[in-house]
Amino acid sequence: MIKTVIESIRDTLRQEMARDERIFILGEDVGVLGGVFRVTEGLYETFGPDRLIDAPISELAIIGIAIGAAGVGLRPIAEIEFADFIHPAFDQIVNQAAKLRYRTNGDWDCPLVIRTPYGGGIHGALYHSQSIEATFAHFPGLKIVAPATPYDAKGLLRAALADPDPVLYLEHKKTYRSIKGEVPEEDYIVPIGKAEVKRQGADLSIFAYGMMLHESLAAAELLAQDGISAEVIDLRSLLPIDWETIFESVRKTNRVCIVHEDTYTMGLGAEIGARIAEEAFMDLDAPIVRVTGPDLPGVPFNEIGEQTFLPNAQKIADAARRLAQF
Amino acid sequence: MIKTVIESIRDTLRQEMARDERIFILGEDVGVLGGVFRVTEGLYETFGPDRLIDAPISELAIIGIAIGAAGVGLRPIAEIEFADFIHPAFDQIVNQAAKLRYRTNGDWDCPLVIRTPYGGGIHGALYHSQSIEATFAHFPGLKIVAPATPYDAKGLLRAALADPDPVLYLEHKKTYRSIKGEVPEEDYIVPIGKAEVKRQGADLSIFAYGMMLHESLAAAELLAQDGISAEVIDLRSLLPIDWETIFESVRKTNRVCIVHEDTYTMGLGAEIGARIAEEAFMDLDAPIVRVTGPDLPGVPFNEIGEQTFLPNAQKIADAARRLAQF
Amino acid sequence: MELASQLLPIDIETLELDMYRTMLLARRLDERMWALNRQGKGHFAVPCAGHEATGVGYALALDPAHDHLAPHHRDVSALLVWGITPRDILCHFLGKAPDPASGGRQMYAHWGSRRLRIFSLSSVMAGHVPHAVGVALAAKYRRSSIASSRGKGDNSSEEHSPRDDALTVTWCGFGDGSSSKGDVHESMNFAAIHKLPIVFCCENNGYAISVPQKMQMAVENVADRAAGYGFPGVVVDGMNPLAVYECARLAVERARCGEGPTLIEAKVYRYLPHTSNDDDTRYRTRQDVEHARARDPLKTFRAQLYTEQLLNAGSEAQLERQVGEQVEDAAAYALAAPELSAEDTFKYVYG
Amino acid sequence: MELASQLLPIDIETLELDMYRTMLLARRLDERMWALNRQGKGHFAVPCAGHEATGVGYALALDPAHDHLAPHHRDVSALLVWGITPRDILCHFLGKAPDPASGGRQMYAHWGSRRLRIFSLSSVMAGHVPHAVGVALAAKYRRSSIASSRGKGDNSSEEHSPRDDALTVTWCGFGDGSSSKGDVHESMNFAAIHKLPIVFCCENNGYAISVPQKMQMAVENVADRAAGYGFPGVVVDGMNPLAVYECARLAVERARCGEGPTLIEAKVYRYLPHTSNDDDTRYRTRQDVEHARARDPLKTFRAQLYTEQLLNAGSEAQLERQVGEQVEDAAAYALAAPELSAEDTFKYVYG
Ligand SMILES: Cc1ncc(C[n+]2csc(CCOP(=O)(O)OP(=O)(O)O)c2C)c(N)n1
Ligand SMILES: Cc1ncc(C[n+]2csc(CCOP(=O)(O)OP(=O)(O)O)c2C)c(N)n1
Ligand SMILES: [Mg+2]
Ligand SMILES: [Mg+2]
Repeated sequence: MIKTVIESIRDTLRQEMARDERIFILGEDVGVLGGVFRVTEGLYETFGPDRLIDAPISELAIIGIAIGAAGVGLRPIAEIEFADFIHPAFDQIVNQAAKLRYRTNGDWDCPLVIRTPYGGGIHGALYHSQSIEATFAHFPGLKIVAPATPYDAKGLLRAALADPDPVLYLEHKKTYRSIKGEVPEEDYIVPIGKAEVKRQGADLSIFAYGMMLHESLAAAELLAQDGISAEVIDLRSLLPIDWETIFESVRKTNRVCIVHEDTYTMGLGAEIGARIAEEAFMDLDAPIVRVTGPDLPGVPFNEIGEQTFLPNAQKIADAARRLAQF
Repeated sequence: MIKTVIESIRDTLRQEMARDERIFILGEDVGVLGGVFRVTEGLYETFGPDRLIDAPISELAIIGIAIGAAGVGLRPIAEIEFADFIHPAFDQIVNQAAKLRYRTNGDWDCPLVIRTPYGGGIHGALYHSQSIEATFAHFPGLKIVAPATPYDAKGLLRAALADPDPVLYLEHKKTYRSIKGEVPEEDYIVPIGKAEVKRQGADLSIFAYGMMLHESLAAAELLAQDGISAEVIDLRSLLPIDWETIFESVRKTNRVCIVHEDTYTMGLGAEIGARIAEEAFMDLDAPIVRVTGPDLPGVPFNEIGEQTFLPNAQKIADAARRLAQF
Repeated sequence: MELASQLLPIDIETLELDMYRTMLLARRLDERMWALNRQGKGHFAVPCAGHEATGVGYALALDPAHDHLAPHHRDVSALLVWGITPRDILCHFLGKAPDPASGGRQMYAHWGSRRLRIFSLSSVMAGHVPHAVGVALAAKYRRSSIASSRGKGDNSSEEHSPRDDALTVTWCGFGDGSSSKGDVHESMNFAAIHKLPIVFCCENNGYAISVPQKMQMAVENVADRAAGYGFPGVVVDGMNPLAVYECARLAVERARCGEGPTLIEAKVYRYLPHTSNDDDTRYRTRQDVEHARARDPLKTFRAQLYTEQLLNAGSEAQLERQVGEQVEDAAAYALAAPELSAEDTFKYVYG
Repeated sequence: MELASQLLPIDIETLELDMYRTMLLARRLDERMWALNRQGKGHFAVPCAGHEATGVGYALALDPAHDHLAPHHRDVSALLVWGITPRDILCHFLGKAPDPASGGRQMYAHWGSRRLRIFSLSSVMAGHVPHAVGVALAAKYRRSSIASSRGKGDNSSEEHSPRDDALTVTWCGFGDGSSSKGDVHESMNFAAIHKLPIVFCCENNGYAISVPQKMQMAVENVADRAAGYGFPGVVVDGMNPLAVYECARLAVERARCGEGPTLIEAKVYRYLPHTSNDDDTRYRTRQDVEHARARDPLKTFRAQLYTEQLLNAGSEAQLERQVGEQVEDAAAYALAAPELSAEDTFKYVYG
């Protein structure tokens, strides 16, 4: 069935909640309202207030309480209304959830899913546009996924809910309604830790995820018109990253273009670039290229500012063209 | 005069507070006790309770209040007792301090210094050993310095206090009493954004900071015994990083070894490695090497665990030897 | 805006007319922005309708020439008292370059002005509360620490309040929803320990977006929390500007004299959806909203002014005309104002 | 430890002797660890001296077979009641591999045991408070959500409390210092909204390391904050195990019946420095400490047991001998226990 990303997430939540009574959703406006983006629309009517808990504005407590419940065997889904507001819960995520298993020598665990909409492009300005993946990718013990398609939205959500560790499930809010695709009715899982080659190519590799996957695919079309064959890889899983698939592509194309919406310095492209320079150095024929948001404190509200900030197909194609010609 | 790192910080605080009445220190146990590490020892007796404010356990408020005071023209120094406990204030640092100038189009500013002891090696386990620089290096609007010597401790602290922007001043707690050096009495500044070549070398470049600078210098001695000439560079300033000095060294040695105590994935070595692979690629004769803490959620308390975690001169020398032979 | 009543002693009639005029202007601006948003101009509106009496009541109780604001996002009426103009507001709303709060960088309702001592707001609920405490700490610090050594060093950034022994006061507004955040707890606790010159004001409109008060807290009054920190907590009818004014004056005076914080809880109602992205029909009935209209300060205070013969059909029509002109001028100005340029987007990361 | 008194109805004499024996064991373990630390064995000691009566009082008021603990770091006596052994404690102290809390990974006083339902502690003050609320939420959730559909699906992880209609209770301890953190505010507020089966206990020893209560808060009692959340707050003499026990029983019963949280504030004193790294002579006089010795539960409760003829010179000597043997056994065991290995250092990052 063809669904949008938001429909795929919603339907998967519904199915999994029906199947597993240990799952509940805790977050601001998730119940009666059905979420500010309507991801949880209709679930309250089915599952009631015990399983869709409208939380006060207490991000720290939302995550901390979910950690406690996960520790004793429930399967909480903590929703942070916008990724930009996950920071008050930073301590709970990185000092508690990510470290619980390790610090107890494997005695306790934390099977927690944190869902949150991230990314720009909807006039959300500095505080409704942030990309948070790179910040959290620094913390062993956590896992991070960022589906770009309705298919992966389901498969990765099911994988996250089945995972014994805390998983940050990032929903690019621009994809919610703009990206449609086939979503099989049957059960399947997209394993955490596996990237996917979305488009085969010979001349260079573009590594992207989230909304930037779609911009990268559009860029590959533009490049094809110029006779440049770009391989496009959807990372999907950002912690851990599928290095195998990345290195395989580098061995083939010998040219690397990393794309993300997040700022340049210490964005996820830093780790990808460094790791390639460390482990696939001999396969490189050209400097690594990163196409990212600029090093600014945030995405401006004004549309010109916003478009100036965000990478897009054109900007990616321009950089990739220079890379191909190197 | 020969001083330890801790004496240098303490004396500089005293001098600057005497000179500028806008400076005050806000933090847990900074007053009567003189700090859990005694950094502020004796200052309470001189400057009194208005300027050494013993705060309740409220990291969020310590930073947030300092932001407010900085905004209206004071020069607060917010002390976080251990870097590991900065996370409850994460939102205030990255969403508020780092963004205040940009979000107001330059109208407001935030001349705030956040001092905090970080790093391992004193049996502090998961929560008294953390390295936090990489996490914060992702946020434009912030600056980060990490002096490794008593000289730089003074020069960078004075630079931080004179800076119009929020500066995270990281004190490696292992250096406090173990590292001694000359500290001139007269006023000087070590500019934020400038690295320093600590040892000239021809065969490879080691980039380090904090306690790992000293381990790297010791490694360079070991390497010299094997006839390998290592250049050792103290980054000192971690945001912004002095790319000029880095690239110059890479042009000379063509081999890069990045050292930090922080975990591997998304540690600061990621940005350094990626940037070199991007902008100094043609100067590289070998893959980039990172010698770092392993991807574990924390440093264990047990000494064997702690030593297993931490890089040291031996581990650095081993990796550098392999790099030199590549 | 001229507000004769800001000068003490207060002429009650002038005060009431000032209040009404400002509330009316805030309401009409609100309506104009909502309409613009529905026409596809301005991506984001944050209505203030229902909060006007609180804003005007407290702002008039402060000293806009010296005191500091860290306002709630719905405090348009207070900002008008404080010196923010309708043009400023519309430029901010449309994200245009002359927006004094952010130069078009922030979404609407993220107030700020260094010149006017309005501490910049982010979107993070309650994130500004510790800043307000820091501003209040600075006021006390300056008096105790710097004032004690006048003549020494650089005092250029120092401020003087009109009475030499008095402290500048910081007003910190936030919503019922925001009161749940740890920021508020840590801030109030600190302000209490140091008896800082600050007034906390919770504008309780009963909702955090869709989440009703009973899902946000198990108590009826946020004000009851003040006792746990060691300062007074007061509940006031936030739909009555005079009641807010009086209550605020007491709290401000207390703060000014160094007696420490007060928590005022103003019971208000939000007549429109949370923002232009919200659909409030999903979580409250139209009857509820209509029922609350009985308390609408624009209605009740107008009736009072009629009764007191401070307003009549003629003067009201004139007032509406004046206000309407201000609103149209502001809209026209802002619509024609320049956008943030690509070049300027890169400015002001560091100083 | 056998604690006959854990079975209801309570035999008061057995209870008192249990309490004293456990407090004594906690104190002697404390002393042994302090001595070891001063000999250079064990890098980090966290004294419990002064907190023993509170720990033993509350632990005996709970049901160690079903209830959950998220203890304060000084709750050695409670942990002994709960099933943590002296050997466990010493292995944890020395960071040895058999340490059940962390396998030698965490510093001392970072308690935890999944088997015993003791939620793992980090060093982050108050960071465990929301976890405790989450555990309490799970208890209520299981009853309302899963219990309502018994037979369906996988209920393997489900728990049953002894009384079918009763809730398992979570006890959450923290210090006066920790009460300042936003975590506590957000947690208490949430627990109140949902009437969760939890008891919050602030063990107020008057200091957060060196920072005295008056620099931490402007109120006398942390318990006074409970009213602001909508549940009872009680102050109890934390040096009197029976007083704590009674007060805890009421709160536990309230929680068990679904009536929601209670905040108990136990007034205690910490006789030793904050930790082995602290020098308390810098912030409190020896007279202050000596003065507080008058309240020492090991002294006052011992006197009470003598008066009640539950203890005499002979039985006391026997008790000291037994306790001393336990302590020496634990120390010998832990000193000889294996270290964390380099290989094991890499385990348990993910499941
Ligand atoms: C920390 C944080 N969490 C969530 C949000 C999303 N959000 C924006 S406004 C709002 C409700 C605010 O409610 P309240 O404080 O009562 O103010 P009101 O808008 O009702 O006047 C929420 C949840 C946010 N901005 N910040
Ligand atoms: C968030 C945080 N900030 C600071 C510290 C450092 N620290 C460790 S214990 C402590 C004092 C704790 O005081 P309290 O809660 O009263 O417990 P007590 O040790 O007095 O029993 C502090 C400040 C910490 N562990 N966590
Ligand atoms: Mg509200
Ligand atoms: Mg204490």
